[in-house]
Amino acid sequence: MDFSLGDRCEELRTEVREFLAEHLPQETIDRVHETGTAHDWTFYRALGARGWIGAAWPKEFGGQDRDPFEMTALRDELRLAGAPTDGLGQSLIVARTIRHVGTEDQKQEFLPPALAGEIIFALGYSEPDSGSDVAAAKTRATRDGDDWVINGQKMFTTLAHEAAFVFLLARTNPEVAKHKGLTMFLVPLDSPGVEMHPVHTMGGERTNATFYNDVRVPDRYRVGSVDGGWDVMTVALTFERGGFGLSDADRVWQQAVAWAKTTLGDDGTPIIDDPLVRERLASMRINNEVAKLLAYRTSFVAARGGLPTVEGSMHKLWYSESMTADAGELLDMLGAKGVLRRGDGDAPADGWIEHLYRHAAVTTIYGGTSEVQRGIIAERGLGLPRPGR
Amino acid sequence: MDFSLGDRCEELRTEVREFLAEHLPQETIDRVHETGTAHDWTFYRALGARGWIGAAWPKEFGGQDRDPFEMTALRDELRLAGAPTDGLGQSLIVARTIRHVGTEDQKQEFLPPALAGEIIFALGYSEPDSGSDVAAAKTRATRDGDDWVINGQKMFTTLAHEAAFVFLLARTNPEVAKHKGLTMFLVPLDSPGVEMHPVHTMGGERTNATFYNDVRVPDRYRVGSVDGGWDVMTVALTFERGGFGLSDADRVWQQAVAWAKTTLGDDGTPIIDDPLVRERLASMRINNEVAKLLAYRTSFVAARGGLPTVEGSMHKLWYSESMTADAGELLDMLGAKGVLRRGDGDAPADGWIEHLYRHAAVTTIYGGTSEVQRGIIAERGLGLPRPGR
Amino acid sequence: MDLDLNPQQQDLVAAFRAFFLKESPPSVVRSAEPHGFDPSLWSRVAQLGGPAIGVPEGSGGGGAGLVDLVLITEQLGASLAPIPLLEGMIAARVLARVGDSGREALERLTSSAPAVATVALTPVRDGQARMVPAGGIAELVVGLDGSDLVLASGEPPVGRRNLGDSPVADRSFGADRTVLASGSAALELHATALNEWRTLTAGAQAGLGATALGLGVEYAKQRKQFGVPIGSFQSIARDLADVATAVDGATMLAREAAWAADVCQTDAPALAGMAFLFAGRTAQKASGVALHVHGGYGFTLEYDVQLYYRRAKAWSLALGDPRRGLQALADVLFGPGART
Amino acid sequence: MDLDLNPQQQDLVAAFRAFFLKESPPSVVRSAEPHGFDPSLWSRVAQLGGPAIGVPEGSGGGGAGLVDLVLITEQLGASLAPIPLLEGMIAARVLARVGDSGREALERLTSSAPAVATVALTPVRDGQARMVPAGGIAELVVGLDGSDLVLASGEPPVGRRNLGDSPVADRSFGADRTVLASGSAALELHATALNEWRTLTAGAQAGLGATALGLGVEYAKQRKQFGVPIGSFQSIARDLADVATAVDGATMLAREAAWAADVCQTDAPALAGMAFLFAGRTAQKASGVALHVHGGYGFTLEYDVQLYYRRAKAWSLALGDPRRGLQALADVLFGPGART
Repeated sequence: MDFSLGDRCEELRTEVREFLAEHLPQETIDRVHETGTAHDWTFYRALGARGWIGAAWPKEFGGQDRDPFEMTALRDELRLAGAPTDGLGQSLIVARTIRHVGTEDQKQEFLPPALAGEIIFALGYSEPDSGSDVAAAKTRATRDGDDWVINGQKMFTTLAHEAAFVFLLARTNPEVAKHKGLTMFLVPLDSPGVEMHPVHTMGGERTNATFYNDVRVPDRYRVGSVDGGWDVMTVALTFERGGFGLSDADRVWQQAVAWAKTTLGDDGTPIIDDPLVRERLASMRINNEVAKLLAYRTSFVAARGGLPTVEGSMHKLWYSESMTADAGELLDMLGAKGVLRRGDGDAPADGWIEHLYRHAAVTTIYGGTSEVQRGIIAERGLGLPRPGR
Repeated sequence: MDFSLGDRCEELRTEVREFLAEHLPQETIDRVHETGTAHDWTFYRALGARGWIGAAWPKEFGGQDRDPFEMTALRDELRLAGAPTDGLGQSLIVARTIRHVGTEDQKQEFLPPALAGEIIFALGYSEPDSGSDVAAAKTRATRDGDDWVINGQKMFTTLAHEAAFVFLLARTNPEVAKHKGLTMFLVPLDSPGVEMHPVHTMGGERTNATFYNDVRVPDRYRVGSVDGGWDVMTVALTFERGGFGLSDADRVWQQAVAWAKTTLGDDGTPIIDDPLVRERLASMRINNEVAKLLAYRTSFVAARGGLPTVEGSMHKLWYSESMTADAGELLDMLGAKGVLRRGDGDAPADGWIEHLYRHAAVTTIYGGTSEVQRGIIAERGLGLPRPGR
Repeated sequence: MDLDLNPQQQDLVAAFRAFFLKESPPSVVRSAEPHGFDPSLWSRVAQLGGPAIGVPEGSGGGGAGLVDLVLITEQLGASLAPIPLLEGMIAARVLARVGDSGREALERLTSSAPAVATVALTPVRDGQARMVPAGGIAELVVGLDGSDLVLASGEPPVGRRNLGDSPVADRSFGADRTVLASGSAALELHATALNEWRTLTAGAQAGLGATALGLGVEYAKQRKQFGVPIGSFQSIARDLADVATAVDGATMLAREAAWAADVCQTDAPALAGMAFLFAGRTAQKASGVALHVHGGYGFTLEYDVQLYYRRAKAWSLALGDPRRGLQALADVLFGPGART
Repeated sequence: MDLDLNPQQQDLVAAFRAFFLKESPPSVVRSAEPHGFDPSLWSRVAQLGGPAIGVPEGSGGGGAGLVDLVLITEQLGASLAPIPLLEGMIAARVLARVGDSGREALERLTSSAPAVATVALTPVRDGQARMVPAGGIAELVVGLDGSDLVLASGEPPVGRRNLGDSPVADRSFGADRTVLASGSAALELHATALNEWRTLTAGAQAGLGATALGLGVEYAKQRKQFGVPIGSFQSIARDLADVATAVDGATMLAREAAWAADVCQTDAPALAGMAFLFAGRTAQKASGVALHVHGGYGFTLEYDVQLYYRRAKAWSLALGDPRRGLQALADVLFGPGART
């Protein structure tokens, strides 16, 4: 039994920290925070140049063949530094899916620029009327010669304003059961007929609503077989849930501890000496350790060649729910000044706790709601019967 | 707006306290605790002689015509003193049901001795295979001349070993939908063919499993119409949920506060000075106040002539769930010695907190589980659609 | 016991409800962000009584008791109306209680174009009151400085950006301050003001919780997934049922605290503390559940539920860590603790 | 990283699992109530190593590390076996560490008929150690008295009736005590013993939680209401899914704490505290949910789930209020706090 990530990981951590010191200036973090766009091209290209976008990929794709533990260490460091990783995360989901089910042509066209950090992908699953019930997508793709013509609307197309392609779930056969008439496409976001509107969130993130009016996509941009989109989605969703490492919860915990150790309270004593502060920080530390272990297990199962479906759901459920609860506790612990936003000089921990409070709850929704995760755990993990609904 | 119970209630409270000082010796409380039978004939007959079993009943039945607020005050005082009230509670449910749907003969036969404290009733709803789904009862009653012949089994027939009759839900027509083939009977517990086995619980309470083998019951002991048992049940269940006042949670809170004020901790200071103790007691006090208000509202709606279905469910849900959680918190607050049982001289608060911990969780089950209460609130209170399941 | 509103109270609730529904829909709340104040709405609320509604009629006010005021703040919380009515009510009642020293200031609150006034919740230190609710818009600020209850007036500073988009700011108590009362009277006046603030805020949070619950329930009925309304999923319905129970409890507890103060029950201070803490927790839970029920949409600024989610938390923090609030409640219930 | 058990560990787990399944079914647990000790089971567990299994081979023990021991206590907790194996393991490791002064006592633990030994968790005061786990059955008790680590031996008093039906009792450290170590060495030995106790108890609670979860899941699959298994109700399935997640987390955290101690990671003491607190909370939650899933039956003494529900709470209280445990953890994480 060994809970350490190992020496190679520790070396990698050091490299990543050095890289971040050079390529992630405070201005980038601030700009990401202000715009709500968790992607920065300069940083991303540097990451690509270093070979770390494809760090886990086989050498044949230009990757570094790093194991899941190294990937965990890499991602941990990026998260702890507050690096923008939405573009990275989304693109890897799509790239890995292309690698598994794409054509040779698709692999050659998309994978090199994706791993080099030249392009990123957006995810086009959710629609106004289909969220958890993603298979109910109404966006239509109809065949027209060598092309497909796409009409419909997607919600929460995060980074569509920066991405080259959206990985789009479309209905190609409305006559069959809803899971059986879906097909996946890579739709160039500069195609005629694509429109997008920014959607701003409580957490300060920017996402988009995207609209598709007679958008023509060549058949070679279809991923997987016609009407085989659900299987492709299943692969992609597993990638989405698995492989988290340390999360924002760890970053903010560390920021909170550093702040509490270096700041005096109203009574002139260090804030870290306050039992109510100590209790909350100790309690969150436990939750974060559990989240870390559940994440490590997900990586471990993947490293052993397994598909960590239940394990990934457990991690996602735990980290999002405990982070949401802990964000509320940490904010309480700050008292009246806790509400101050980043930018106000008095904001405790530079406002990161207040920001986490606005941000955390959304993590219980995206990538599969907590209800969806619990359903996976109950049915596939515990073997409980599927509910009527 | 007026949240006080009023002067008449305060006068009644004083009377009840005097009564309890005379008629509820510590030996009775101890015996109830040891046997798990929350009924004492001496005490109960004294209560009947005082006219308080039928306190809320019209004068024509020998009652005192007291309003729901006086009843709340009366019940509060009984609970706070730790008086045994299971027999009272069960019997009033049955008596009120008889009063609403019984025949004149039934009223004359059952109500006077019930209100005088000469007999009590047991409730025979649950069966091994039907708890929340009480309408799925399998116990059969078949007509034979002027009699019914009963065969089956009931679970959780509390006080069957003290009661004269069990108010029994039986299937009289297996051919129709489950709610439509049920009939209620009053079955004398000394009938040939009735057997019972004691069932002991974690909370120290004794209940029973009762068995019915060719038990003959005259038709005049049928309550309500043949196959009309579900409507009778609905009336009885509403009585079961409504009209709680202060609960064990208040009694134990007061016992805990008294103990914390009069006991020194390991460091030689009064336990009530410990912030962790203060926080738990203050927090539980809030929950108890909310429970009280939800109970008062139930009485208030009843006093105005309404049927407080949703209000009763809210109270039952809140008090049972918050009491269960608070029992755990109070036990934590006691530390290592908290686990000691009543009887050990070191047991904090005479072991009543430890006892509450074992007892409280069952209140989230009986009288309708928390899931059932939430269903009533969601559907009838909020108008949410009925779930598939 | 009587849990019903009397006819005058029913009229009062109806008037404020209608006013806020018409004059302060979510669009008004949103457009007052981030500074949390709509001056035009403020000038119009005066027609319903304004901040002096809870001041005795003999002092030029509306003569309303705390129960009446809590019914109003329930509606205020339900609508999130961006006006400092709650703060003004508290300030006006303090000014009316101090007598002569507050008369001039009180007149500015009983006028048909009432000034914005507030009370600093925490004592003034080194001439500063921190994080004063409505401190970013109030011309008049009552505060406790040592054993003096003082009034500062003057141009408000710019409010500080915060989670609840409310006009909170620090305020100086400089040379131009007026002493309203001193000694134990001052301490008692401030303590009473704080308990009234707790009670009225409890009402506002209960109202906020009720609206948030309503948004959640409505969405759960409309929104379909897997072919059925999501409100028919037990895990959604269960959370909403828990919230409904807590919201009803919080509403009654706020009213009970107000009633207890109106009739001078000895447990009124304890009830004020309980009501504030429970309503704050309930509002957070209600808006949190409603937010979650809305799925991804709940987080978008276009939906209303996030307005409630943010304010529920921010309002509950105005007096500091709620866990310290439990200790303060314990002090009322059990006497001050030696070890705190 | 390697989260798998190695072949020896797999064998160890299989051996203890088989032993407890066969020798300590719930009927044995129940018949050992209320005193919580089955002497015959104790004599038979010696064949698997007994309390000295975690003592170095050179000292006559089994040479197992803390990871191995935590795998054993997982099985102990899973079965609720009424034997003082966990306490004995801790005592044996202390005695092995003190060297000569503990040799004689240690020999009684490495024998084929091992004595019952335990460690008092809280310091001896006025010659008394309070609420000693297994204090009602142990012949040997290690305790910290001032700055001496001492050993008391003698006839155990009758155990005290308690929630967990465990053989807890107060123990006197009178004239016949032996000093095992003194000064900082004594303090350190006791602190290490406490952290090992935390870690092994975390394993036991994780095992308890896993069994309780299994009881709940099994019942939810079998029990039908409204024509379907109750496990198909979302509100039941949801709670069980949350519990499954926490139980997996608690199991890994206990193992991580043991591993960290075995390889002398500097964060081992923090992990021991985290593991103990989290596993205690998880075991309570798991058994609480499982109890509720069982409906009225869960509360009857005939069903097994109540055995788990009561012990989960009782075990988590052995070191005192878990909230104080969080403060102790904070001391490890942040250094001692000045205000506690």
